[in-house]
Amino acid sequence: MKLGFYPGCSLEGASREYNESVQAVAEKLGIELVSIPDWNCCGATAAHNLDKELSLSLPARNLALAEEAGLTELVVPCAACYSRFTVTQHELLHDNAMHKKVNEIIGKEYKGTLRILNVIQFIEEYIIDKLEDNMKFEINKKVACYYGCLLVRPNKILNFDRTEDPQTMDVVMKKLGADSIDWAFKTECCGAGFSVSFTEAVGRLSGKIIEDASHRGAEALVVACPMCHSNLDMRRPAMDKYNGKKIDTPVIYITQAIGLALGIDRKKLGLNRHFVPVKLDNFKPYVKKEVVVENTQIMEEI
Amino acid sequence: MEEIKKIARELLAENKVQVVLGFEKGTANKVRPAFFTKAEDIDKLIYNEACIHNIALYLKKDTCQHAKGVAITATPNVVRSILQLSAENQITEEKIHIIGITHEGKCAGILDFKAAEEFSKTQPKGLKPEDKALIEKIQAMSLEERFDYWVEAFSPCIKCYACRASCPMCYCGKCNVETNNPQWIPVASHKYGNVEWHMMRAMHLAGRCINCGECNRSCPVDIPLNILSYMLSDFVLDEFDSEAGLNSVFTSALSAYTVVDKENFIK
Amino acid sequence: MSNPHHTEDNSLAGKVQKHTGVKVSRCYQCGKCSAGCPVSSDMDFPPSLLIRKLQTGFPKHEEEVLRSKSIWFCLTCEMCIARCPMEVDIPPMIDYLRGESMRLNKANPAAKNIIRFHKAFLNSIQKTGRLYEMGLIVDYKSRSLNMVQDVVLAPSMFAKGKLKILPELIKDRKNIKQIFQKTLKNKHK
Amino acid sequence: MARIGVFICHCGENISATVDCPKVSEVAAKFPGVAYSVDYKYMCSDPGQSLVVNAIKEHKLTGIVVSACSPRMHEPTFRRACAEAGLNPYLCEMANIREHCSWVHEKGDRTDQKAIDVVRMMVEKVKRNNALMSIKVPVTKTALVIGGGVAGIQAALDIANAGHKVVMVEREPSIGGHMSQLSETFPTLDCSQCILTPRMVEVAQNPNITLYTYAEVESVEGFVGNFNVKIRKKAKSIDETLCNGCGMCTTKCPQKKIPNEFELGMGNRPAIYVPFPQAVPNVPVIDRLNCTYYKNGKCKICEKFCQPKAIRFDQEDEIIEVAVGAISICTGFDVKKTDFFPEYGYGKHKDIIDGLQFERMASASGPTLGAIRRPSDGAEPKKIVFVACAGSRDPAKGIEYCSKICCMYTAKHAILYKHKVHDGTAYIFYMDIRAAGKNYDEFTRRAIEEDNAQYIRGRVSSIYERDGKLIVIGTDTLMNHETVEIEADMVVLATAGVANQGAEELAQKLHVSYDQHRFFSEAHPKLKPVETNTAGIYLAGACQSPKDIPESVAAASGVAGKISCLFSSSELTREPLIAFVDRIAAPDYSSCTGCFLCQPVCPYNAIEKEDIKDRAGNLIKSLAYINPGLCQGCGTCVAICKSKSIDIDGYTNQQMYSEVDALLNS
Repeated sequence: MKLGFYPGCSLEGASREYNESVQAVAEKLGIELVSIPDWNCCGATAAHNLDKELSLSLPARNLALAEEAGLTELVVPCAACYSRFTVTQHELLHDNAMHKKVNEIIGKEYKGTLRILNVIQFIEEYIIDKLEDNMKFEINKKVACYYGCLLVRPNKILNFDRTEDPQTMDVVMKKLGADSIDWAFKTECCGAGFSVSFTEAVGRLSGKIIEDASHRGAEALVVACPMCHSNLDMRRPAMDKYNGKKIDTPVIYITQAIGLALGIDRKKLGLNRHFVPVKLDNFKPYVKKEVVVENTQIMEEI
Repeated sequence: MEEIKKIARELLAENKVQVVLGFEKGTANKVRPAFFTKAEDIDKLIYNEACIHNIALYLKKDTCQHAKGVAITATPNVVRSILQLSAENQITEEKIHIIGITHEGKCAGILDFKAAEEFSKTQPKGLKPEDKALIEKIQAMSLEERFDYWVEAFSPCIKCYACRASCPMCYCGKCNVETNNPQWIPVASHKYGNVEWHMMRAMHLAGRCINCGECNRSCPVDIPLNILSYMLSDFVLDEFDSEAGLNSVFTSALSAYTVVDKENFIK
Repeated sequence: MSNPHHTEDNSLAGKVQKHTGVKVSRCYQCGKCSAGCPVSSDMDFPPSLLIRKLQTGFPKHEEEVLRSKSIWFCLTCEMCIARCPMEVDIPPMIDYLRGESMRLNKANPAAKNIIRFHKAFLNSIQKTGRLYEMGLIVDYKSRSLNMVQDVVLAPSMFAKGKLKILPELIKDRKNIKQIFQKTLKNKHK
Repeated sequence: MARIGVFICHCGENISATVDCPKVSEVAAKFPGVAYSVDYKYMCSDPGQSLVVNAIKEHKLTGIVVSACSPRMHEPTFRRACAEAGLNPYLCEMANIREHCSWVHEKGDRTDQKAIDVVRMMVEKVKRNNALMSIKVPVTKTALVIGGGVAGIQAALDIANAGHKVVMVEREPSIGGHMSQLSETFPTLDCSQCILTPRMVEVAQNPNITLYTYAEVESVEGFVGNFNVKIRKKAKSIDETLCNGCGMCTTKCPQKKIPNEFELGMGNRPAIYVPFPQAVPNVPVIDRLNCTYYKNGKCKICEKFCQPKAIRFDQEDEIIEVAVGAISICTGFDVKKTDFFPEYGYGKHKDIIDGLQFERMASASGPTLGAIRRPSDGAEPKKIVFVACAGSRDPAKGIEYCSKICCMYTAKHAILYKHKVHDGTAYIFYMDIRAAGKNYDEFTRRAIEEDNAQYIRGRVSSIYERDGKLIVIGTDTLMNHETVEIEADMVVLATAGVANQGAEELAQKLHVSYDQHRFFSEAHPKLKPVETNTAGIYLAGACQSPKDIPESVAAASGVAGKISCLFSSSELTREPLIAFVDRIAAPDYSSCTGCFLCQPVCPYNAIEKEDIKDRAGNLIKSLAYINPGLCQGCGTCVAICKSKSIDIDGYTNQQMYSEVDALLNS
């Protein structure tokens, strides 16, 4: 099985363990991820903060390239890139004039045929059914699933889950045997792009998130966004300063969690690259059984 | 074929029907609609690819109106017409014996209305490639262009009313066009008078036309009337999720309200 | 849609509506956006107050908006619009206000680091097609003259394989340059 | 040969200042068929009317056009004048040259021309008018009241006390509605139950009222004065004639843990139950979904203990048919539940409750006997947050209207809370305090000044739970839009008042219109506030829009007045401007094809099937027939009829066409 893949800059650099874990899991389950040839940066926060057309053109170039390469589905693990891509697709498909203009700017023909998947949609569609047969361990830990902003908002465009209390990641984690807790900061912002330019704000925002999770007994935070991860993982000193105490709850990517359950080597999953050491171990060997996922009921009711 | 004849013969012999409506051989290798009232005449009953005419039309004519039972050799278009006529209270199930003929020309046996509904839903509805091309061409036009196209298309009309005469859904005893006090539609055939007549007819058929194409076939000046009604049916299907000729009970899109109807134009 | 009975609205609010479709008059000042905004405490005017200032249309207030810290501190986390009962789409409005603020040279001094970072970021993309984190940090530091901050992080990031020394270059850099020429460069010369 | 009279009114200067009336009269005199034309200062005055009467007699007029104001006011006046002169009143038409000309145009030739054209159109129309007779329909002097809340109770009692019969249908096992759930009522703080219960008992005891509880309207047919209603009386599994209301069954029922609807889930009830102690009638019902016997086929303990032997496990739903002359819809409202709020946790925090739940909690007969307690652990909340406009005025959530009652009941809640928890603090997040009403603003001032309610102007963005406390994050827009964070013990959401469940279906059964929020629509927002568009069907209470008790009661009395008027004579006179299907000679009998596409479009169910048979009784043809008692003359059937077989008296196709013709050919 072949799927289009857009790693994005972070996954090639500061968050390469995310890329590594996505690749490792895909490889283990026989999914081939094909990168968009000659992809460029999506422009992230900087572009749309300064210029709308630029913020649409940069992602549009990638999407056009993906279409040229004959891809129909595109996996975009970085939540920020995913958000930029989806918003771009939405805007261009709903604004003919802008669509024409952007095509002219990028010098390519973007048609809008791609289906863009974030990592959770990717997991739901291509991974979750294969877990049962491939799981080696149960992640028998208490975890807090953290969604952040970009996966769930703007809800009108992304249409993700329940806006205020999303469940999809929790469902995946429960499937992996984890106890995913109910907590208050699932969709609060971590400080995102202010990591470098306004670190105190990140310290405060991320600080509140990590504090609430650890206060409720989470042994790890599970994320699906490299920005959330780098803020929560690397900005620990600023957070500890804000909280007035040291909190060493690790932050892992959901793909790393899956990798652990599949018994993939920790190094291959990039767990050694984290600033806050990931001490999670002593997993229970997995025995195939009926997994009762209570939250699916909530999901069905929506 | 033999099966069709056998059924028809039996129905007549047992006096379940007084007339069998079908086709017989016509002159010059053509076929023509025929009414069989005696079992022994059934030998003349034929069905072949040439039998494309929508003979459901005759169900509303005197011969059939006065019979207690009528059997009809019914291709998918005829079946759809029968169902729509039933939905509009023009015929009753007790009276009509449908001898179904599939689009491949195979006998489907006697269909009660329930079976006919199923039959109607499962039989394919084909558009000819040239029709498709024309529809696409028209759809690509702006509204103004479209209007001009149709005005032009109607201009050769000579108001012979063959479209009306051949349409099974045009069963009104007294057509609107014949009402002269007030005179809604001008009698003479001139450019806009033609438009008025065809527009009215199209509106009257909206949501009721089963797209048999008889209007187009009968038109001596080849106006693509079937395209007009097809596009209208398509629109009704899109807007109201309703299609003519699938139900024997009333489902008319344009005069029935359902909770799921789009109301954005009111609210 | 603008009201055909009205003459063109030249106020800042009018421009916001024209360029982003966001109608500030819809806001009834419930303040739910400000309550949910993660950075409202960093802002001089929380989102709802920012809108209030646009609503009055007084030149003094419009000036305050364009010179505010608020528009730069917005994280575009979209919490405001997610919860706004009147569906006033604040993030695109703020994007527009930032553009105006830059264009008119009114950007708040407190935002200089943020703007520098954004510029450094785009600079990096423009040159290489992708983000070159090491370059970005160096560029940003030299722009902000804040050499100490984050110097602590860099070595350990490097040790963990998170920083690359050399930038990755995409092939069609001409295309990227062209995109920048036709958008950003075109307007902010 | 037509002899039409044209009467041009100056309406003082209202018309004549703009329109040259003598000129119009002069031109009109030359229209074909016009026998007489005159202008006069006030045509509606006594001398004006005499002018009309005399002209009709003198010139032997066959029809008249009064060219004056809108027909709404004075058409009846001139019809009466016609009748006095011996001319059929429906041979009179009005040409509106005031609202359509003088009031909307400037003086000038073009305005005069328009006035002339308008008169010409009406002359052409009236030439084709037919003499019509008004329609008389009998009236059944029984009213149906749907819903037994405070509005229904008031309407039923007022109508019954006027001497008419009333049938009341209530969906729940007891009447009383939401008002019976309330603790105290604003702005007087008198006990809701204490003022309502006597009225409920009155309903049960009034000999003119037949009460069906645990019952719903199944179908409604007919028309004003003559409705046929089918009522489904759901099986209570009790013989009501035998039950003495001793309550033994309810105490013995082993099923005790069913969430009590009346207590909004804050208390439990058995499977055989009376919703609340003051219920009317005081007869229990068996909730078959939860009863052990219906589930497992075993138990029947209630039957064992029932002394009068009133339990009937095999009872079935009963359909009751009643004939009524008028219907009052009093089905009330519902409130949005707390799970409507994603940002407040989708209803998963037990200590976030809605306003109605707080009412039960504050009620002396409620689950806590009037004590304010946290549902999660029963502790007394020391800090309580009330959130007004929770869901109301929130287009994003689909409810853009103001629920109207919340400002007042929230102030009341804060007062009640303070009366019960003296050392507690009540915070109220609000957007505006809408306290328009007698003694209403004084009441909210009392909450603020006397009972120290802390009003904070701003909305709450989110609420989350931490260590047993509810963290409420809001803003204070009066304080520089600063974020306000309150660690509360309990939160009460003043959730939006919404249309009752099933309102849409009921509206469709009754053929009355409703708005996009499923509230029933009144016929006119100002002048017909308690009527629906369907004659004989009225509205009272919160089924129309959120209303408080005094408003509901006032509307109910209004309905009772309307219905009593309707019942004051045994016959109704109706205008004969109704649709009819043409009839022609055999063999066609009518141009109607009997397709009955007109049937579903008729909003009044007025179209029936008429069979034409030969002498031997064989069916020749089925035709549409329009019931003159039901038809309101809306004309929808005329529009849908393909063969143009339907027409409306007074507005026939011929008349309309000739009007247009007159305009185009002028």
